[in-house]
Order: sequence, then C-alpha cells, then structure tokens
Amino acid sequence: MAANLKGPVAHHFNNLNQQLTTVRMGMWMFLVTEVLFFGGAFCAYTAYRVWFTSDFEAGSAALNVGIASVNTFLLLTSSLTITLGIRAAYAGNPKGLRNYLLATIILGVAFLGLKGREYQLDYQEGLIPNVSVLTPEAQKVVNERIAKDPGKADEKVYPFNENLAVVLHHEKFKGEPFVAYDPFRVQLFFMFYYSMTGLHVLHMIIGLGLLTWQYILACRGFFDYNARYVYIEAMSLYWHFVDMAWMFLLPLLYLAGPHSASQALEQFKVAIGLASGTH
Amino acid sequence: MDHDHTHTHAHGAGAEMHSQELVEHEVAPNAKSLTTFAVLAVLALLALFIGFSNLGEWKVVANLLVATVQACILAFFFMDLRQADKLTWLIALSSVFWTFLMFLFILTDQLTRHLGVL
Amino acid sequence: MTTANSIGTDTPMAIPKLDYTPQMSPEPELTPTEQREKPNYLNWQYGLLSWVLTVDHKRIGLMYLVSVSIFFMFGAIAAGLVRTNLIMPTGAILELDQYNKAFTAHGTIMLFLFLIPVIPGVLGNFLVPMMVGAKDMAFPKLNLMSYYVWAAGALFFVWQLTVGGLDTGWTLYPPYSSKYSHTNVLYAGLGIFITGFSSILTAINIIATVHKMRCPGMTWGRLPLFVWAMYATSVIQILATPVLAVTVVMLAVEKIFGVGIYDPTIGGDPILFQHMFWFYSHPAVYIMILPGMGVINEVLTCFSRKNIFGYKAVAWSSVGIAVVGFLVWGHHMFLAGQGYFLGQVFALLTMLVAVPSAIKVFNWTATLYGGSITFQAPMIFAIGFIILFTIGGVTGLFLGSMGTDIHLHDTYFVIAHFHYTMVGGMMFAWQAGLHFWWPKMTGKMYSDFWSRLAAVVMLVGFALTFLPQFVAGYMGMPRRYPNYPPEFQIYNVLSTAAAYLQGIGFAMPAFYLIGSLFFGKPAGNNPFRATGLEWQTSSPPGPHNFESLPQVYFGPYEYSVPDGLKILNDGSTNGVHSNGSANTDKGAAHGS
Amino acid sequence: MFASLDTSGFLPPQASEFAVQSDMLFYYITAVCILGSAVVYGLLAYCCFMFARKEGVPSKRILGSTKLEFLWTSIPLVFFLSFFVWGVRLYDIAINPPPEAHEREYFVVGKQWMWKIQHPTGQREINELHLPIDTAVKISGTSEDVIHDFGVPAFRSKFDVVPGRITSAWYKPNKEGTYHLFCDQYCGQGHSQMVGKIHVLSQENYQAWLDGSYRIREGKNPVDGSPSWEGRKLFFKLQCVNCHNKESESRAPSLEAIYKTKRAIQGGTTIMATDDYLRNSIRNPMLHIRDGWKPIMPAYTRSQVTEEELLNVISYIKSLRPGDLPSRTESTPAPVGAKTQDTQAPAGGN
Repeated sequence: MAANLKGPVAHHFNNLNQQLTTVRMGMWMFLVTEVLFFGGAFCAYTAYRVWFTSDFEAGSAALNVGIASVNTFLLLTSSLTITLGIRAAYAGNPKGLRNYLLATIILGVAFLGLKGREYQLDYQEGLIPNVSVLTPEAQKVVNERIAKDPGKADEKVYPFNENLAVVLHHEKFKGEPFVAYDPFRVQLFFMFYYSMTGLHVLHMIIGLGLLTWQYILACRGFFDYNARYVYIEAMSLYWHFVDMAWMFLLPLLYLAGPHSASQALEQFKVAIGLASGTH
Repeated sequence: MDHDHTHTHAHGAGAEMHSQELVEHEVAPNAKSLTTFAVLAVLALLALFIGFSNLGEWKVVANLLVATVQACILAFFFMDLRQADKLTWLIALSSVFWTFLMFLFILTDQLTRHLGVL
Repeated sequence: MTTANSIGTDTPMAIPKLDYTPQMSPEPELTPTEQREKPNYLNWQYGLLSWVLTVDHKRIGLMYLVSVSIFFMFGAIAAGLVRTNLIMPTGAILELDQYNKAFTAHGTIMLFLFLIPVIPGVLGNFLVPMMVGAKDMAFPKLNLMSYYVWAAGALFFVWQLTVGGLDTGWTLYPPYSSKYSHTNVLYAGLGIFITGFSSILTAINIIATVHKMRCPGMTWGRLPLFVWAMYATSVIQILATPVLAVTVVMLAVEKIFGVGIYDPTIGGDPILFQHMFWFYSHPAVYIMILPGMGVINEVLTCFSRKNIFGYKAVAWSSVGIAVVGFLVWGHHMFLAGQGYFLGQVFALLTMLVAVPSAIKVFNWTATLYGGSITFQAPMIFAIGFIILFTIGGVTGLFLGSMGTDIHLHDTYFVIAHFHYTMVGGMMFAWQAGLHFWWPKMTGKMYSDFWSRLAAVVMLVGFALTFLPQFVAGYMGMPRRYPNYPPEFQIYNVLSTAAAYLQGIGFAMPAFYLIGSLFFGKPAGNNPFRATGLEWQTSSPPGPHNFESLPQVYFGPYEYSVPDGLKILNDGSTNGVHSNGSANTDKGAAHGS
Repeated sequence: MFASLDTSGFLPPQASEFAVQSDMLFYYITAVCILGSAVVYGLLAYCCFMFARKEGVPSKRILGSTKLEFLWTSIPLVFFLSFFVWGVRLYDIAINPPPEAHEREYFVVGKQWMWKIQHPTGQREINELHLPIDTAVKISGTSEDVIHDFGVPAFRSKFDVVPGRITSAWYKPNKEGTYHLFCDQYCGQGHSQMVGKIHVLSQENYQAWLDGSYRIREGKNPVDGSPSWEGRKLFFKLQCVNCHNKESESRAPSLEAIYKTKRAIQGGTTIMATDDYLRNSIRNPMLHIRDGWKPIMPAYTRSQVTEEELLNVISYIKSLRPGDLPSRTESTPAPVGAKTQDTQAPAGGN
C-alpha cells in the first residue's frame, strides 16, 4: 500500500522519485565505507586470534559479559523502534514518529550508560594495557608472593599481568581459572577490545546526535511531508549497521572465553549496584 | 548522514511541490517488523546460550554463524534489501566482497608466512 | 545556443554545417557587455557569504582549485629543500632530522593534500555534473561539507607539520612511527584521517551523480571517458579509504596506550600494518592516476579532432584497473617479510594490472592516427603525459618483477618510477585539464605563447630531474638519505639542477593564468570547438549550468563529423558505434 | 676505499653470482621495455608529424579495431608474464641458500643506527662485515627497535630486519673488494648514517683477519674477540700506552710496523724483531736496549702479565701499522667503523 508521497523537490532534481532513490543510494554507499572500516579492525583481530587463541580467550573471560548481554537486547530493540518510526513517518503520523525516535534515543543512551559503567569497572579492575598501578587485590597477591620468597622482591612487576591474574582467578565471578595464557598477548586482546568497542561507541554517539536532530526536526514539523520519511530510513540504515557491528563484536570479544549465565547475571547485578563487585 | 536532512530542509522553501506514487519501494507494515524483531531476539538468545555453553573451538564458529544469520535478516528485512533494486544489491555485496578480499589476502600471509622462507 | 529539437527521438532534426577546425580565440558569440550582463555562476550572487556558503558545484570546484594550489606550493617548497640539500654528499643545508621532516612533508602534502583531491576536487566537481547534463551534484550540501572537512583536515595537518613536524615518511611504518618517532605522528594521523573522510564523501557524491543525475539520452555508452575515470576513482576511494582510516586509528591507539596492535614487544606484527596501509595506499596511486587518464582522453580527442580509439576498451580498462588494482598491494612488501607464497600471487596480479595501462597508452597513440592535430598547450601537456607515463609504466615492471625488486626496492629507482607516473603522469594531466577547461571555468583565454612555453619547460625540466635518479637508484643509492656516498653526487647535482628548471615551469601558469583573468580575451563558449556537453553552455556557465534540460543523441567524441553526419543520417548508430556522431557543437544542444 | 669500489659505468660492482643473474633479468626487461617504448614513441612522433592539421583536410572517423585491441592486449601480457616467471625464479634463488651456507651463518642485529654483526666463529664487528671469497654464507638478522633493511648493492641483495622476527639472505661473493652496506628501510634520524662496508677477502686473508693479524686499512682497531683485541686492552691496562703512544717521541720508541724489521740496538748491532724479541722486550727489557733510548722500560713479570696475556699483547704489537698506535688520552677504543671526527663523510666513503 504505497501512500501518496508529498514533499518538496530540491532544485537540482527532476522529480521526487529521483530524489528519494538518490538519498537512499548515498546512504548505502556510506555504509560500504563503514563495512570496510570495521572490516579492517575485524581482519586484524582475526589475524591475531588465529595466532594467540588461548590468550584471547583468557582476555575475553575477563570481560563483563553481563552488561554486554543486556546491551545486545537494548540495541536490538532500538533497531525495532526506528523501523517503526519509518512506518509512522511514511504513513504521515508525526506524533508516532516523535515517540519512536524518542524511544530509540532512550535505548541508545541506556546502551551507552551501561557501556560507560563497563569501562569504569574495567578501569577499577586495572585491565588497562600498559597500566602502571596495581589494584589493591593485586598488590596483596604480590606482597604475599614476596613474603613467601624474598628473592622475588627485586624482580620486575607488570601491573596489568597481576591485575589480570586477580580477575581471572576470582572464583566468585569467573568460570574455571585460566592457566595457559601469556599476559602480554592478553594485552593485545585488550587493545582490540578497547579500540573496537570504542569505535562502536563513537558510532553510537554520532548516531544519537543525528537522531536527536531528527527528533528536533520532527517537532518542528519537518516530517509533515511524508516523502521525507526517506531521511528517517537513511538514518535507520545507519542505526541498523551499528546494531549489525555489535552482533559480531559480541561473540568475538565477549563470548570468546568461558562464561556462564549465572556469572553474567552476577556481573550485571554488580554493574547496577545490586551486588558488591571485586572491590 | 546529516546532509540528507539539511538537504531538502533548506531547499524546501523555494522548490516546487511534487506529489506522486512511489513505485519501487514499499515500507514494511508494523506487524512484519515485529516478527522480524522477534526472530532476531531469539537468535540473540541463541548466541548467548552458545556463548555460555562449552563447545571448545566450535563455539566461535557457531557464534559467527548465528551472527551472520542475524546480520542477513537485519539487512534483508529491516534494511529493506528484500525489495531493493539491483544497484543497491550491487553496492551491498561489493562491500562484503571487498572485505572478503582483505581477509583473504592478509590472512593468507599471516598463515603461510612461515612457508618457503630460508 | 538554442536549436529546437524534439526530445525523445533518437535522431537529430537538422545538424547545421559547422567549421570543425579548432581556433584558439574565436570571436565570442556575445559582445563583452552582453557577456557581462549574462548571469553566470561567478556573478549571479555577490559577497563573501555567497562563496563560503555556496552549494554550487562550480564554485566549490574553484574553492578546491585555490586551496589545492596553495598546498601544492607548500609541497613544492619542501621538495626544493630536499633537492637542494642533496647537492652535497654530506647534506648542503639541512640537519638530518630537518631533512627527514622535509621529505615527509613533501610526500604527505603532495599525496594527501594535492594528488588525491586535485582532479576529483576541482575538475570532478566542476565538470562531472555538466558532463552528465545535471544541474548540480547529487548532494550539493554534502559537497560543500566535504570541502570544509578537507580544508580543515588539511590545515590542521599542515599546522602539525610546521609545529613539531612529522619524520616518519608518508608510509608511517610502525614501530618507528608508534614508539620511536618524537614528532607529531598522532595529530598528523588525525589530519590524514579527516581528509580521508572528505575524499569518501566526494566519491559518494560523484557516484550518485553519475548514477542518478544523467540527463535524457546520456546512456553509459555515451558518458565522456573522464566521467568513467572519475567513476572508477570514486569506487576505489569508497572501498579503500576506510581501511586507511581504521589503520591510522589503531596506530593512534598504540601511540596513546604505549603498547598496541602492531607492537612486536607484545606479539603484535608490524607487517600487518603494512598490509592494511597498502590495502589503501596502492589503490590510492590509481586514485591519483585514473582521473588524469580521463582528462587525457578528452584533450587528445579534441585536439586531434578524432573519436577516441576503442571507447569500450578505454572505459573498461579504467574499471579493470580499479578492481585488479586492489589486489596488488603486496608488491610493496616483497622484502618486508611477507610470505613467499603470497608474494608470488601479488607479483602475478601486478603484471596483470600493468596490461590495462598499456592498453590505454596504445589507444591514445592510435587516437592520434588520421587526426587533424593542433598543438595548443593542453595538447602539449597531453603528449607530455603519454611520453612520461610510458617511462613511468615500464619502469614499474622492474619493480613488479620479484627478482629485480630485491635490488631496486627502496632505492632512487623507486623514487624516479613513481615520480614519472605521479608527476609526469598525473601532474601533466592536471595541467592539461586545467588549461583545457580554464576558458570554460573563467570565460577568459590565457596567453597561447606562454602556456606552450610553460608546457615545454615543464616537460624538459621534469624529464631531466628524474632520469638521473634511475641511474643513481640502480647504482644502489637508497631513498630517504640526506647523506650519501660521494660517487652518487653527480646524479644528484644533475637532478637538482633540472629540478629548479622544473620549478620555474610549474610557477609559470600561476602568472599567465591569473593574468588572463584581468587581461585575457573573452574565450567564447567553445574556444576549442570541443563536443562535450559542458561546452554546449555559456562560459562561464550559468548558475544552473544549462538553460534547459539537455538532450543527448550520440556519443561524446564525434569530431570528424562530416563523415559522421553521413553515417548518422544513415541511422547506423548502434553497437560499438553508438558513440557515433554526437553532441557536436549544436548537435545535442538543449531541447525545448 | 673506492679503489676497490668500481663505480665505472652505470652498474654497481657485480660481486656475487646472484648479481650476475639479477642483472641478466634486468637487461632482459630493459631491452623489452626500450623496444616497447620505441614503438609507442615512434607512432607518437609519426602521428604528430603526419597528421598535424592541414587546411581543408578533415580528420578520419576511426572508432577502434578489435583486432588491434587484442593485439596490444595479448603481446604485452605475454612479455609481462615472462617477467613474472623469470622474476620468481630469481627470487627463488635469492631466498633458498645452498645447503653449505647453513653451516656458515652470520647474525646481524640492526639497531638505531648501527649494524652489529657476529661471525659463526664468534668474532664481532660493527658496521663492517668481512667475508671469505667463493664461500656461500647465510645472513640472518633481526632488529632491536624499528624495521631496518640490510642491503648490499654489489650482491644485488636486500632484506628487511624486523623486530620480533628473524629474516635471512645468503651471498656467495666471487670478487675481492670493499662494497657498500646500506640500511634501505627508513629508520629515523640516523638512517643515512646506518651504513657500513662489506669486505670480501681471499681465503687466507680472511683466516688472518679472523685471528687479528690482518686488517683492511680503514679499520683502525683489531676485530673484537681476536687475540690482538685482547692485547690492545692489556696495552692500556698495563700502562704501555703512557710511553708508547702517538704523541711522545722522547720517552719510548714507536711500536708501529716493527715486526720482522731490523732494529738497531746499543752496541752498534741490529736484531730482527721476532716474536721472541718482542717477548724479551717485555719480560726483560734490559736484554736489548734500542739505540738512542734510555733504559727506562720496566720489566713485566709473570705476576703482572701471564704468558697467555703476553701472547695477546705481542699479537697486538705485531698488528700495529703506521698511524695505529693509540693516543695517550684515548682510553677506550672507538668501535670499528663507528662515526668519528676523521670519518665525517657518511657511508664510510673514506
């Protein structure tokens, strides 16, 4: 049921159809660049994953899979809401459009909020490559080791490695403790973790900015011409792509290592403050 | 892509009004979108289930399989590849193809570098 | 300029008898006063704002022209420093690190701020919409944004080069760039990232324009080859640039954290960076050269009054280069520690990608056969292009063949090779295009004598600059050496001397072109009697390019029309020959 | 030392079999390319002259020719593929050393901005590599910091040394002489200073060089690890240098180039400076006093110098040649080939 589309045509287009298809095509081409952008990161990741499999799994085991799981569904739902938004704009229902845009924005913000909390936890656990400070627990472990064998007093301590060991062997949260991993390679994994999720977050922020703008435009009646639903659609293409990228980040970064549902639940409780974390 | 908004927004004033049937593109009704969402959600649950299970090296394979299916559904229904014209398909596939080429060559080097050297 | 003809029918109504011989400065169709009153894109709006906020592709093209020329000047100055330093084996004027910063500045500015944006930014912006008969680019606002993004990135980049500088070479290889260089790698990388974003946006714009904005009758088979080349270029830009972006991002992350993805101390692999870098940067050399090839097609056909020889071969060789050009990057890494097996694959594909370029050269030469050739400045530049690009091409074979590359890798032979393709090729094509379309852009004709002289000076100066470097390279002189063994001095002195001559040549157009704006004769709408759609409108063109929607009946290069008309009137205008007689001066004038 | 560095003509010296093979392919490609370019330029010139515009002569309408297109697609393709095949065969030779080369493996470590080289027999050099002629040797390298490239134009050989990995090449020098060693991969400020020399020696000279009694002229000091290198250190430790140095003519005779020469001693006789003479002059200097010198040289007993150390000192003295005697102020020796005031000219072009 194609609605009767109304809308102004820009000065350089001959008719509405030309304009709409052109906009859509432009967005698709932009997505091509996005695919190759993330593709490059994934390619580098894969290259190392096949070399240092166990190390990468160890790194993954140290991540907060609870937050990631919840975020997955937040993002998925936002994909739905914006799709419904297209429909609303197309059917000439500005109010519905505004609500759907708002819902999408809220879901996206929630995602970012949780993501920020996750980064904060990682920071508290001292899981920053090349970090220079030991977490209190790690400090304790080191002290005990030195107490046991004073000879170890003067050997160099790599804070990241110690922090990682504490996290991985924290029986309350993680699955079976890891034995076979090289902490330096795990740093490599964390480089990927931070840069890839960082890029994803960056895309989320840009997307949210654009969504907010569209919301404002919607409030100002910009979308009263139903032909302009195509801009919502272009926006949704971008938003769906961000969702798509996450669908691959989840298994490659978070689910690579050994995890359990209970652990994920526990982690999420910690994240939202229902339980006390490693600290 | 903000240029799209500003685009006709600015030109809206002077440009002449058009009103016409949109031929090649039909916007999915809500029911269809909800079904798609349901399927995607189930697949996401499946991904988590696999992630929490203990499949060894098959885990990543299964997970990527699920992710690929998810991506295809997303592209096909939410992103409307379902009814897109040939050109859009060409664009979409070219992105996949070139990413594949990048993987192919770079990984070939990573995996065969030790062969045939001194 | 207005012959009525019924849109839709595929045969011209009546094609008037015309003088098909070119003339440098014909009497303008309009008296100067009329010319002035006639609104064109330069004078229909006034004031600074009308320029900085314009979405007119022609004005944006001019803005690119100005900025790109300025950055070229920077790059040229850096080149001058480098060449001057090399007249002494121990370095004439620069300290070691100063030299490293100078050659890095030369390389990065010339590549990222000149060669890549110059033809897409200036000629692409100005001509593609007119050549396909559109009123503007598909996304005019995006076009403007793309310009500002590029300008911002470029200024930021140059600023970073001047404060602190960059000494990694344009290749930015880690671990040197990531851990050992004390220069502004991080911010320079950011600048590159931003400019890359701009070239992506321009590419999207051009592709959308070619696909969606073609005027009635402008079929793919009738597109000017310049448009084909720009199309292929844009495809490469869209597919390759993001990979460079992500590579630079990961480099930045490594720089920030102090450990990183290419860091050997934690198991990272520097070779991986090289792979991902060249995945962009080899196609990038085709981003640089393909538009130049496109320009050459237009100029050669016009000044030899001939159809292009083998339209389809030339068009598809562009696309072939664009596609296969993606799969040859490994020939930069034969000795870098890349796998031997993959090296062989790359070497084979490299030899394959050389073929389309050879095809083009032969087609251009054959185009001249049976022509009626006149040697105005654009033509001299075009012929210079063929001469120099041929040398650049064949010397590439030495480097593409694995065995000889062992000895020639990273020597001055490589320097000479890519300067012959990039400068001898692209730079000459750019000059040809600039001189060819200058009358259309400005409505003024430049000095015939000075332009021809400049062309010859550039040709001689350039050839003499880089020929000695082939020898020095084979003698084994490594690239990026501020100091070198004394026995190489003779070659460097020769090269530097010629470089100064070349510099004079490149400076000359600045004078007579700018001079032409004030003293030049009005060019008339079509001084070269060219057939492209862009020549069918007034010069400078009106705000919306054409007074009414153009209608195209025939292919682009119908110069030898007396025969052509007969054939056309016989109606045998299909198949390969569908680029039969075309929008000649008035053949495809704008309908109703 | 450009006497041996043949720069005549447009070719670097061919100092190995591979160099010859490499140049063969180079000549082949050059010939084909010159031929091809000649065709293009010929046609170009012909057209420009024959078809320059003439009044009233219209241009022909030629749209193309599939035959010709096929011709100039296939012919270049054939030649290009021949380049590819030959190139791969050549590369194959370059990366597959003969079995005997694996027994003689030289290790190279690149660091900003010098080459550290160790011989299979343990001797170490910096920025210099002495090789025996007609012997296949393997060079394996890695880097301490950034990527370098170990390039020897005379051997037409080059390979990147990459941090965290070991890469290799092999040579079979077949021409005595001194050749350039370049770092070909940009490695920072001192890139152009990261150069050295490859010395190809005859078998016997190479042996002599290994035990320190033979040196290429511009090497100021004996090679690390050789007896005379140890001797040189003792020469400073035992304070010999306080009197025997390049400054003082008054206190003690110079020791440069005295081995196997007649020495005038007090009493009007002369004596041949043999190993035994040198040994006595240290253990018991009063035995023979050089004519015109005061007997102030202290005797060095076994408690001060062991027999073993004595041999080293002697071999150092034997290796001294005019200008080699160190200065009194000089405490530690500069590494071989390292950049010092008197060798400003880079690429060791002295």
